[in-house]
Amino acid sequence: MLDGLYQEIILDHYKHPHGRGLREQFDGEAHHVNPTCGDEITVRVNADMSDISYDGLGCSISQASASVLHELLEGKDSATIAEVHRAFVELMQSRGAVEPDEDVLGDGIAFAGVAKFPARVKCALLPWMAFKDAAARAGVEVGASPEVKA
Amino acid sequence: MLDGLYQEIILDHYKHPHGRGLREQFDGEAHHVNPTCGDEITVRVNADMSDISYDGLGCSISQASASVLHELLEGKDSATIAEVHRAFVELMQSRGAVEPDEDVLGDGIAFAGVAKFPARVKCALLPWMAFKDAAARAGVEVGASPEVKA
Amino acid sequence: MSFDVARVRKDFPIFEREVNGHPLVYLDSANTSQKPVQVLDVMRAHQERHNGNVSRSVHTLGTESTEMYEGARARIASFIGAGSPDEVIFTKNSTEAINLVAHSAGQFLALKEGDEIVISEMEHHSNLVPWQLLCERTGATLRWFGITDEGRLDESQLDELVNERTKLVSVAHMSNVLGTINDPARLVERARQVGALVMLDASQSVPHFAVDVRALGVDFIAFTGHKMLGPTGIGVLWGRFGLLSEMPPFLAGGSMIETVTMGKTTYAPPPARFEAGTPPITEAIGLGAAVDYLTGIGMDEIHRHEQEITAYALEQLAAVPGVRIYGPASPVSRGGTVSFGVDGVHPHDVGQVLDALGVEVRVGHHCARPVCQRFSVPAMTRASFYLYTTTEEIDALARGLDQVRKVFG
Amino acid sequence: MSFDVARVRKDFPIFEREVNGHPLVYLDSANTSQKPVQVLDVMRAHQERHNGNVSRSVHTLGTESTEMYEGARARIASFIGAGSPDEVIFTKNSTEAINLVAHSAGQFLALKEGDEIVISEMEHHSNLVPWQLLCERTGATLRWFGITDEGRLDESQLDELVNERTKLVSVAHMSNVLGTINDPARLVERARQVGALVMLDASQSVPHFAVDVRALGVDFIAFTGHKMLGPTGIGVLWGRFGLLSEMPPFLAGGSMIETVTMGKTTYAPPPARFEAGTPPITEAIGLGAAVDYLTGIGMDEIHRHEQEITAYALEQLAAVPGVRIYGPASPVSRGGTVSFGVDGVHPHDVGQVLDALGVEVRVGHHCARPVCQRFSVPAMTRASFYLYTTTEEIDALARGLDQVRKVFG
Ligand SMILES: Cc1ncc(COP(=O)(O)O)c(C=O)c1O
Ligand SMILES: Cc1ncc(COP(=O)(O)O)c(C=O)c1O
Repeated sequence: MLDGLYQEIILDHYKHPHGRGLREQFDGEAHHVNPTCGDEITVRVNADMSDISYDGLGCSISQASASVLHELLEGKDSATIAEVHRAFVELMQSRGAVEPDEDVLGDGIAFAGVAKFPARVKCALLPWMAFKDAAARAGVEVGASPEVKA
Repeated sequence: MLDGLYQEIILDHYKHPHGRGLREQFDGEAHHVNPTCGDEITVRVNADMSDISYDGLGCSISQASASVLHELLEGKDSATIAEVHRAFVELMQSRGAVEPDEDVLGDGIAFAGVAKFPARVKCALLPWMAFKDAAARAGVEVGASPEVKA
Repeated sequence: MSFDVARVRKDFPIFEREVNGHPLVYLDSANTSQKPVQVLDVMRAHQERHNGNVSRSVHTLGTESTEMYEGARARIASFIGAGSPDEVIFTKNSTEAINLVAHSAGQFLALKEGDEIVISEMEHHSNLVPWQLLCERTGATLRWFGITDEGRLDESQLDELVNERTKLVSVAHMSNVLGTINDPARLVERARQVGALVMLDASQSVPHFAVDVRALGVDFIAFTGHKMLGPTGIGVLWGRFGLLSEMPPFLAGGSMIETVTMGKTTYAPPPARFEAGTPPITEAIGLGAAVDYLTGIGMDEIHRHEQEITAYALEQLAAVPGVRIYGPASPVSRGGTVSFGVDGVHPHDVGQVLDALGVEVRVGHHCARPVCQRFSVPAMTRASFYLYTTTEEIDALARGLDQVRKVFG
Repeated sequence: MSFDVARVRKDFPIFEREVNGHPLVYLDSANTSQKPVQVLDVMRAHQERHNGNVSRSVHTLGTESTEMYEGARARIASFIGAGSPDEVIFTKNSTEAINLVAHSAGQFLALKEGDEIVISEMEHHSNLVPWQLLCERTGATLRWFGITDEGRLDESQLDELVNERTKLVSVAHMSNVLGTINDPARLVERARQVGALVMLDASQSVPHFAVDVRALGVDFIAFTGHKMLGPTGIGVLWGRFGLLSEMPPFLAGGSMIETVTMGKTTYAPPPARFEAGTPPITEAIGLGAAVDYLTGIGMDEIHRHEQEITAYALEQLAAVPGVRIYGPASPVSRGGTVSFGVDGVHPHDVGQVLDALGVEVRVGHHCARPVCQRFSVPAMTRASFYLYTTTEEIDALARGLDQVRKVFG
């Protein structure tokens, strides 16, 4: 039961996060909080997405999700970013009904199991929603993802 | 079932009330309202209880009760008034467990059946509570009757 | 399948009981409705198998409870045609929903002396006293529509009553005393011209006929679970999301916050912002089940049935000597709530004699004292119907009134 | 008869179910408690046989319902040692009860700039945010007691904190995070010296040990039905009658009035003044049944059992490597609520692994974010106990924590 949630890939990203730590040069920043559990994340981006940095406090799912986001989106063009972002949000809101595409989501496919745990979906989405806001503040629209409830 | 409530005596007092109509000379007056049904009564008394007058809008029980009150208390000395008042209130709050004393309560014994209808007890008591307040305002303490809830 | 009142009644366990030796004739649904076994079973299942607090835990019971609670919200939202479940706020009853608006929208509108709130003379106290208090707090003025002799909302002064000083209009969608159904169309149009908000007290309408908040074009509606086959302890405020998201919180506490420090708190978006503390979880789930039940039968079927019963009741009552009906005399634009007087007999006494025969009607001012004053009576007797009411029950009422006249003749 | 936890558990249908293939181990009673069949049966009987609205009708169903509702009020009053049932006001939860005081007593005290309200850092958001808002509305200042490193209320600054500017003090009787039980004696004494009112948030105390409002000497307490074997949707405000009878209404509407005209309303005496609209009738009756059940077992028995379980849990948790307990380390003056951290593992993950083993604990800030900040953590894991908790369940928790350390080792 737990295996579906805590995939090795997720635990790896949690224990060895990619690109963690805020950098001083950025065009947009967003700070998001999960009001039920108190988890927090700050995401900073450059307008050209050459740099995505983040820091936060949170559970394995939200931390691993931030690490995967960094890996998938940093340095990508805006079409790719929009596609990946949409695919990840869709996967998380699917309740397990969507088969993830590894070509698009890479390590993100490990989160397919999380979609079956409604209480954890918001953990996984926290960095992605913060990223979207940070990007918007840097002048980049990531696309109209469906509304996510806290 | 209804017979217990609507005794002939009560219907008689309702149809032919004693002493009804407000008089201009009085030492104390009180206006009481039953908030659930909107019934109202005004009672006026002289300090020596030689005159008790009243007027109001209400159901058969409250109107008959006012008529009986008038009959039982007008012109009585304060000890008698206190005794009758106490006996009537006690009867009404007895839920039918008290055997009324005709020597004290006269026609008031017809209200024994009302005590078994919790929703109507406050109808029967409305004039008695208004009387107590009016008497207090005329300087006569009728005694510490138990609190009555609207 | 066509509407079958006998089949419907089988779902309501209370109809098996007797009152004072007579079969129960329940004609007090405008006060509170009876509850079908389908609603009670869903509530019991929640309490016995899935009970956990909502939106606060990752554990299985909490997750199940949250899904049932949020599922109920979603079904109630679609029942009233809301744009999104986030527009549905759970309260404990209609009264709290209206008070919420009186406080929160009152603050949002920054009311002050010179501003006006408009209600009507046919309001339930719950859609009257909160506005009186709001006016006391802010210095705004309370104004109201009158009632015509036929028991209709008197809109003849509409343009004068609703003017550029008006900030909010709140009226009953259906009167709980007169049975009148108010069409808010002209009122809404006028309110839009002057920029006022419109609230409908839908406590008596949502239970009885299809209500679509978007078609109505209003800003808020309030209704209450116990009048629509649901449990006590649950009500709903629906509001336009754009408006709700601008409004400050009313009750404060757990679950309505975004982040809290001792010095400063920020608030969650609606609906959470307006649901402080542990909500009536089982009760919301019960109301969801009630909505499923009503939808299963069909609100149009229910309305048609009630129209038939009402027409029959108006006829039967008109035939009883000494009976005077308050409110519209025909079933057009009126619901299944009929208030009346019996010449020379106080409503308390009418109700008492009827109860002795197992016929349960309400007597008094029905929490709408100004309506009684409008018709110069201290109290009225009211018979009110629902999907389970039969013509035989109306006959029992009419027979009971004969008995009333006999006792007090 | 002595306390028998196995017998008690038989009354709770939910313990028959499994969670994720394991027997349910419910360690989240501080969040919401489970409900015995005795409570559910009384509620069902009310809904199926006696359902009618209260205090509004002369009919038999209404009278029966009113007697059950008022009977519950009377039994709850004697459960907490109230002077009279009229001191017991039904609300929908603790949160509403506290908001009621923040609005109504706030208005009664005519708060203004310079006045002070005192709370503590260990408050649930429901006993914090309403006072923040009251201070915002009135210009009064919010001040608070700190928490010692042991998780106790820091009363060292009592005389400075509670001073002649203080108008009201409101603190938790028992912390929902740390488990600390606060003795209000010194605080009450000091408050009396300066003429301040005292409210206790008894949400976590009334369910777990005998509380006597007169012995405590406070002015108000709030508690909530769903944490004490009762249903959701019901809470209680207790207040001294003399005070309640001076206070203005909060929510307004049906049933709280004396007489109403369009221009002016007068209000009923307490408790009706504070119970606008149709109250949570079935829920109040359910809470009455819960109080009967608790009384039947005995609050002292329950407290003794919880003390044993708590001592055992503190021992077992202290023995798990990497576990840090927040709050008093011994069972003295603390209740059966134990919050802790597991080194290097986020509470969300602790809770998730435990849930997979059927062990239901709460994780997060527990609606008391300042407590987490005080101990410099974003969240905690909390296990909380009740009369039905067994030592075997504590063992399951300890085993679960070994599993947590394995997954995240
Ligand atoms: C100490 C304390 N106060 C207040 C509350 C609020 O209770 P409710 O959510 O039932 O209003 C709770 C529980 O949530 C609590 O533990
Ligand atoms: C028209 C109307 N508005 C408001 C209410 C108040 O509903 P509740 O008592 O459930 O708050 C009622 C019923 O009592 C009503 O009939």
